[in-house]
Amino acid sequence: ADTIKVGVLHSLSGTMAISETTLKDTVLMMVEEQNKKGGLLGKKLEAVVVDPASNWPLFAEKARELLTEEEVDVIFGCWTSVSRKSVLPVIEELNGLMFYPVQYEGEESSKNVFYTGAAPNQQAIPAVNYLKDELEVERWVLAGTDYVYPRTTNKILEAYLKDMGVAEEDIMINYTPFGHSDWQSIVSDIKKFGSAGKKTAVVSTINGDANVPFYKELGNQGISSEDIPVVAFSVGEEELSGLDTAPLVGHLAAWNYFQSVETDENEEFITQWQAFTGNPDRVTNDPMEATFIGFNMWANAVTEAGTTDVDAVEQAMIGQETPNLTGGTAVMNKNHHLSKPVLIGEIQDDGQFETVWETDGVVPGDAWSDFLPGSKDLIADWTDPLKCGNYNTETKMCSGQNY
Amino acid sequence: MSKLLHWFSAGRTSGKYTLPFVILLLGITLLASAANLLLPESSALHVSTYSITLLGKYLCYAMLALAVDIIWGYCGILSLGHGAFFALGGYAMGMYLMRQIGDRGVYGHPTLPDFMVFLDWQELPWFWLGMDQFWFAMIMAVLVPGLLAFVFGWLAFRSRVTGVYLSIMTQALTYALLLAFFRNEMGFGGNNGLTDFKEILGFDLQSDATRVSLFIITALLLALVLLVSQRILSSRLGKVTLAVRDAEARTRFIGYRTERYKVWLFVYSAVIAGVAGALYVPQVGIINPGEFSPINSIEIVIWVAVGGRGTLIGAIIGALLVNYAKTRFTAIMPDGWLFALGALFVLVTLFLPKGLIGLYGQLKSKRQTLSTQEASS
Amino acid sequence: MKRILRLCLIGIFMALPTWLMAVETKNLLSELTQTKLSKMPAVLEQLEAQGDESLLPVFRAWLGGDLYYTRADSHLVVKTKVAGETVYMGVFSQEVDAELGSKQVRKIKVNNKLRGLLRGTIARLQLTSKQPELRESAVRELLADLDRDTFTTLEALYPQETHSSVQEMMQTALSLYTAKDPKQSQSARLAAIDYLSASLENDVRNGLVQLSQDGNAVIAAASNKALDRINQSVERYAFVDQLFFGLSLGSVLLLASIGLAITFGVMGVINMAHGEMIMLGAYTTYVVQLIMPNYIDYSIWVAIPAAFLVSGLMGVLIERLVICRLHGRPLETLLATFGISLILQQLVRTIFSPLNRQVSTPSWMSGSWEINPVLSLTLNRLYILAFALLVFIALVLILKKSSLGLNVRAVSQNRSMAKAMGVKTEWVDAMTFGLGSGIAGIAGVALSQLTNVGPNLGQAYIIDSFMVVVFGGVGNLLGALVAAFTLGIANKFLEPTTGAVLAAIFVLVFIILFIQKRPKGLFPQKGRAAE
Amino acid sequence: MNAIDQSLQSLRDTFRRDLVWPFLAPEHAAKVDVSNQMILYVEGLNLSFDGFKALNDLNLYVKDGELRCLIGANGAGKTTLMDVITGKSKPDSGSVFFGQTHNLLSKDEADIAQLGIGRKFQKPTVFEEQSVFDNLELSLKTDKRVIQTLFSRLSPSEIDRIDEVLKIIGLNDQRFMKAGALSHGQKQWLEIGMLLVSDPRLLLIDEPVAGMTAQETERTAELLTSLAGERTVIVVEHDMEFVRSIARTVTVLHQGSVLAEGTMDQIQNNKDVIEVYLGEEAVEA
Amino acid sequence: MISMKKVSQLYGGTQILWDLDLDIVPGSITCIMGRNGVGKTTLMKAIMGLLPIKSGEILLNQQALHKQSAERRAYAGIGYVPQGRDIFPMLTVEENLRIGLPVQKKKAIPEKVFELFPVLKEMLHRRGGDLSGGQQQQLAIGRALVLEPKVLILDEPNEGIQPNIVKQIGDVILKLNEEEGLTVILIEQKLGFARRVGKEFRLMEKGRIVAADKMENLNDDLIKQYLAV
Ligand SMILES: Nc1ncnc2c1ncn2[C@@H]1O[C@H](COP(=O)(O)OP(=O)(O)OP(=O)(O)O)[C@@H](O)[C@H]1O
Ligand SMILES: Nc1ncnc2c1ncn2[C@@H]1O[C@H](COP(=O)(O)OP(=O)(O)OP(=O)(O)O)[C@@H](O)[C@H]1O
Ligand SMILES: [Mg+2]
Ligand SMILES: [Mg+2]
Repeated sequence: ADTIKVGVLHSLSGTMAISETTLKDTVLMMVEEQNKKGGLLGKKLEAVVVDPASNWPLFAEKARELLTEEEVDVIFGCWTSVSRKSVLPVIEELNGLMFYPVQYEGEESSKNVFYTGAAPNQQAIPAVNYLKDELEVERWVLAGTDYVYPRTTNKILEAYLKDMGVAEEDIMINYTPFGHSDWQSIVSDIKKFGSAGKKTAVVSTINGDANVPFYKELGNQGISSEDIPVVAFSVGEEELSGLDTAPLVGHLAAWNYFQSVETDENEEFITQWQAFTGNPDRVTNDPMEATFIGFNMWANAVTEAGTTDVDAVEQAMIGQETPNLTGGTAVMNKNHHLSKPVLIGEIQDDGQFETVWETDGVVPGDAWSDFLPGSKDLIADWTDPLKCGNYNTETKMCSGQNY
Repeated sequence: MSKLLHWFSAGRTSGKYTLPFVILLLGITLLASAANLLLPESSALHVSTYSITLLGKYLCYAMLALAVDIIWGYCGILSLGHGAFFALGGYAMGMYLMRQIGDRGVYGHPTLPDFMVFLDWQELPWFWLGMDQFWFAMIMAVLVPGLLAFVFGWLAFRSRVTGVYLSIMTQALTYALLLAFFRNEMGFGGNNGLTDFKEILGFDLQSDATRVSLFIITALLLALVLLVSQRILSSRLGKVTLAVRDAEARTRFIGYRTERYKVWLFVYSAVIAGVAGALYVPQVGIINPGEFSPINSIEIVIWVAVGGRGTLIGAIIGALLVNYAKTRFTAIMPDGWLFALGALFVLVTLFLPKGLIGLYGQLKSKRQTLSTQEASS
Repeated sequence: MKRILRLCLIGIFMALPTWLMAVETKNLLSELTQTKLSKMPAVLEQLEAQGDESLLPVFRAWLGGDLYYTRADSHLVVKTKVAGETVYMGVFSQEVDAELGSKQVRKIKVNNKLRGLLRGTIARLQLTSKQPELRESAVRELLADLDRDTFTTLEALYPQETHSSVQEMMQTALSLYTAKDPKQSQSARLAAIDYLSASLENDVRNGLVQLSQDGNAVIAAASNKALDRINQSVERYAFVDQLFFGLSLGSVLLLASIGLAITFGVMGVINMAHGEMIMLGAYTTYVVQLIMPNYIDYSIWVAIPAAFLVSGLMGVLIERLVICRLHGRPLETLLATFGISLILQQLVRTIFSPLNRQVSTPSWMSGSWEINPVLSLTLNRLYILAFALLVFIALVLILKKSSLGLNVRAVSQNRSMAKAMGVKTEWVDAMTFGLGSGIAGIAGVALSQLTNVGPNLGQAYIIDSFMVVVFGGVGNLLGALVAAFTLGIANKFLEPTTGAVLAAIFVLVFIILFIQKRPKGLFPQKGRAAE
Repeated sequence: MNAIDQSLQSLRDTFRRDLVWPFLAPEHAAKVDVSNQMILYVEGLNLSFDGFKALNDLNLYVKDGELRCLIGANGAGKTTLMDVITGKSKPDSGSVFFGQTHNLLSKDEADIAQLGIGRKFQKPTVFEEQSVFDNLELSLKTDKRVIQTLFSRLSPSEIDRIDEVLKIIGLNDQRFMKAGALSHGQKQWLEIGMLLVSDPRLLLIDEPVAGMTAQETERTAELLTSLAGERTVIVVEHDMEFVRSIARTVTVLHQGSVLAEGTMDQIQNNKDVIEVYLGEEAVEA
Repeated sequence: MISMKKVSQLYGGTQILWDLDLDIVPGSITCIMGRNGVGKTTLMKAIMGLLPIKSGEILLNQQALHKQSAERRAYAGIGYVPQGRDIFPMLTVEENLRIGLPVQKKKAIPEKVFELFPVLKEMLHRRGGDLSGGQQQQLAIGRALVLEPKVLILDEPNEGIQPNIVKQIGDVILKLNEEEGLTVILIEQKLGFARRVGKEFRLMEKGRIVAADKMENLNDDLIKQYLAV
């Protein structure tokens, strides 16, 4: 082929379009930038966009289409876990290469996927630490949408909190369906739970569209961030842009990136993005940074390997370092997850976050959580001699590999 | 047995296009399969595995559309919840495939599927028992949708719930199932559903041979279902069905217990949907609650309407065409394909009231009037 | 309200000349501009020790995140809005400094911890405020951690207090302290506990919970009794709360479905694009707010008619272009309107991007109506409830009193006969569909106050809407009303015991079973023809 | 004493499985018991709609093999009576027996039809989307259970029967036409044909000659007279000429109950009937 | 009054009316007769505009009617009582009657209707669909009279009506015709009624008018030829 094809597998319609369209545009922007720099290996990059329409089986079908019909060299795609799970067997069967840019529940490491979003230990654990140490929170509400990411994250957090001596009755766990829009009772429950005289915080893994009505209800029932702060892992600048944030000032989010971080890289990235979208008010967010890092690392790895051959690139990826947008360097680890800094920010009334806390250095992403009984003993290491995504250090076994 | 065969062959006169259609369907299936397995990839005539899985998926949808058409087109029961039966069949198959993984899951647990391990389940829930047996799982794939349809239908038809009330109830049914299956506590993998299948009956699911076999089996079953349904609908039972559709009360007054007819037809249709679901899952590699979504069920109805309600072949063609359009549109114009699809639906309703199959009729009658005009002038 | 208060306060302190301020205070204030966030609490403490009421405006601005300092000379300014323009003015001088723009100032940071501390500080300083409301809230604020000092202060202030509700609050605080204080006599403590048993304040309850573990058995028993009494009334209020939640959810369902009760219920069009009409209404609200950013409080009054027109006209358009060609083929309308709904979704996605749009809540609609410490009703939901009922009544009147209502029913029952009777069926169809769609648009305005304004907004309500219309009995507006509230209340009463997901499932199963009993919904159409 | 008897009886009843479990009772119960020469007993029927009394303590007995004409003002309750007999409406009180054994009120429409009660509706209702022939085929007297219907085929004698009926109703040329395309009068005929092929014991015929020409009316009259004897026929009609030409006994309903019963002559001279129904002119003619 | 010239009409593929010519004498009562299925109802629907005609023209007082929509024809002064009555079943009797009010810009239902059909007054608040067949027929005529038409089309109005009301309907028709000069087109199968009420007759066969004359001249030959089976 005379071009290097970059597949973009993000939903442009359906329920997930709201989040994923931005990432499609980000990839397109990166491709354009790269081409301005002369492409890769002397070839131009060509983006191939398809729309899996928020339909999970369609993700698998489209992945297959990208890999076999379009013969793309790399795929940037997926947002929800289920879409990734749906695509995974196809990618592994056809030995494709995918970059997954969203924070997720972990418990996975595939030879063919690089995870550039945060693992739970890069988001949830530091956030809880912050609440506990800085805000002296003693009572916890773990509120989430009923799917794998919140379930897993909350399992991890529950174990973690109990390890730290939090009593059972000081933890309230609540799950709601996708797109839940009537939060009256739950918010009022939270209010009651938080009125027991101990400092209470909400750790929210509420997903997507459900956040807007949730925060609106918080505001209306007068729960301010000093009373009961809410720390969210799925609410970024983009989500806030659909909200009047004035009543929400002070609620928190934990990410690896905020648009408000003042670095030159970030400034450049934001200008580029706003120019690309032709909208001076467009915001950036963490999954975009993850896409940015993933793309740059891939470009470097391809250059380094001198080919787009998946196996070569995969090996070249490990150990790649590229500057992230918050001033440090992101490193790709042997488990296909990144080392990144963790930031905690407070919502401001202009819809941005203000960093109020930050890890000292970078935190390496954990593919397998240390706090879950099933995965305590598992590690992922894609270098020789192990070359395994889930190696059990106890039984010295590597199971469940499809490649 | 011979009586059954006799009955079968006696119906061949009606539905004169069915047999040619079946032959065409099977012919294409075999040619495509051969082109996939026998021709080298470089050959211009080679059919890619991608196309084979795609075709296989379409055929499953076609079977589902057929199921809806039987009760909607012929019996007037507009089910907005047929996706539920499809998904239940799919889940039965998915559970079997899940258990086939055995200890090859990421956590290496001998019996528990991965999602149960990391959600801390200690043992297999009772409804997963026996699902490691293919025959049992297949019985479930038929039985569960059938039973649900029976209970629901028995309740609804006996109390004479009809029309939109029935439609919305079916929608409520699938919606409730959607919510239930989303729950992780249910033990069906929550939102992620069941995925990461490895093999079926010991055959590697990722090998071309397995894929092609599944495709051929789907085509054969579709043909079988089509023939049997055609035969049933051309029997007197078919006439009673139409009578029920057009004037149910009147049908009762000439002595037919219409609710029983409706229940059995509903069950038959649900079973077909279940079979379609069971075939669908190994071919697409995932089953999740999204299949229960009411919008999905509405889409099925739309395939039928596009193809031509009240003709079995129409339903099949509608499902194939709409899904093909979707595949093409999402690739060619990822940003605007909904415009195209939406417009397709609107235009078909406005200009092809009898669906695509009706187009054939329209053309024919036009040709006839043309020729009679010529003859008269 | 808040703003008015703030303005009054500012007025009071305007007179205070800056030069009266102690040098120490001035130094501390300038320290604010240099200290790191983590060291701020110490500065704040010193400031409070120094300061008096004159510092209140500083604290308030700080709490609200509106406290800035100039980059040039580090003097403190407050960010406010005057006629929609962001301006900066001196903290004490209250004079707008027109020179200053966002580039010339820096924010004095604040975080949650500081906000908490600031609130306490403000409360303590406000104890002597002239406004009774402020004094009351100040005392309430102090309930949580009463200490000896506060107690004595309150004790000293109590005799001078004239306002009864403040008195009560003070009495509560004093009692709470007394009850907890082991040094007090048992009878005094018991009397205090008795007084507390009438209070619904949260901190009182927490205090009593602590006391119920008290070593002194008599005190513990008395506290338990007081707690029981409190809990009883809390439960009563919780019931009212739940009822309100149910009514509120019901009003949302009613609003969402009432347009459908016309297009589907009366006209018989299986209108899958109904949700998109709601969505258009919500987007109209957004656009209206874009056009009048400085009049958000009034934007709703423009948005309601605008949304009615936009969705209504879209409805008329759809009717004229598509639906009118499908007479006598009701099932086909499902197909066509589904296609239309896809098109409309993609249309807003193309025009407004797939992202959610921000719709602000007018200030008069935000916040809640605090009836007592355990019962407060959120204003926006209260208004929406009233609005839903209003729309409902208006609609019933239109359909009952105008000839449109009669004509529409005639047309839907026998189109050709209606024509033969001189009914302009086309016009009637267009108007009715427009009316139903317009009402959906109005619903969109209300929903934009509660939930996302995005391309999927409509999808989220379409199924519920159909459920409500069918449950109530197709063609019966009153049925839709009763159905919506029934479902809303049932849902909200189930939710606490089952959780949101199961509650939804149970409600669905309930509907399915109910329809077996009444196959034509709550209010079936009767008569020979209905059979 | 009586009470004890009753409770004993109910105790005994519980041992009869077919009473406890209705579905155990044989579906095609024994023949219609007409040993008392009566085939239909209607006693004390009351039925009201939203407070409006459509049937008011109505009593009616019909002999086996009789041809009974039922007349009465519009709204007198004739159609409603038929609704009750055929199971479409349930009365508020009263009883309806078919023969001596079959309590029609405990049965539903399909059961009643299978017992051999056929009905022609006032407003012709046929299966519009199906051919005239299929309409007749569906109405044939056969086993109407699901499986049996699935495997059933038209026997030569059944085909002959349909052909015969097609000739009688004059729709032979339209046999493959969709029933929906028939004119009003043709539909009337088709409905009569559907009744004929189903070979019922009791025919309830609601206004058969409405919309028919004089000659057709005559033919219908002949047809109905020929049916009586072997079957029992109840005809509702407002066409007095027609009634006169077929009637032996006439029952007049008024406001939901029987106003008069007797031969045509008696009825025609009944003052009440003349006043509420016939009008002066009829007497003149 | 109404005249039709070479009107043809098709249902799908089958032609029902064949170049039909018809003249209705103003102020008379014209009876249209013919066997079942010859196209009488079709003809009336064509006049009312409820069925499109394929060719030919329909004139009302020399004005082209066939180009107008059905509701315009109601305004032009045609009242229609269809075969099978077509009452609005879920509307009350009163509402059924009110439907036509705007045509004459009236607010209240003309008292005349209740004078002619007292039953309707009694049943004012009952659903039209609940009425018995005969009551519905009266309602249908009453409903058409609300329009105060110049031409009244009655399609087999006596179907299923009790004898004294049949007579009454006949009287009503005559009265309207005589007192108000209403032109009436009446489809009637019963010779007796036709003879009593009708002043003109038109015989139809196979979609054509085959005989037209004064009612006195309707003789047995014609009847045998066109009405007997
Ligand atoms: N489902 C119903 N709801 C309300 N009223 C009803 C219903 N069915 C019948 N009625 C009323 O009962 C009365 C008897 O009606 P029915 O149709 O039996 O009269 P009929 O004797 O058949 O008259 P006709 O000769 O005009 O057909 C009528 O006044 C009618 O309005
Ligand atoms: N919707 C239709 N589609 C096709 N053919 C029809 C349709 N309606 C009527 N016809 C046919 O048109 C012819 C004329 O019908 P029409 O109803 O005008 O007859 P008619 O003279 O009024 O008869 P009747 O005296 O029975 O009322 C009939 O032969 C009928 O089969
Ligand atoms: Mg009757
Ligand atoms: Mg006719």
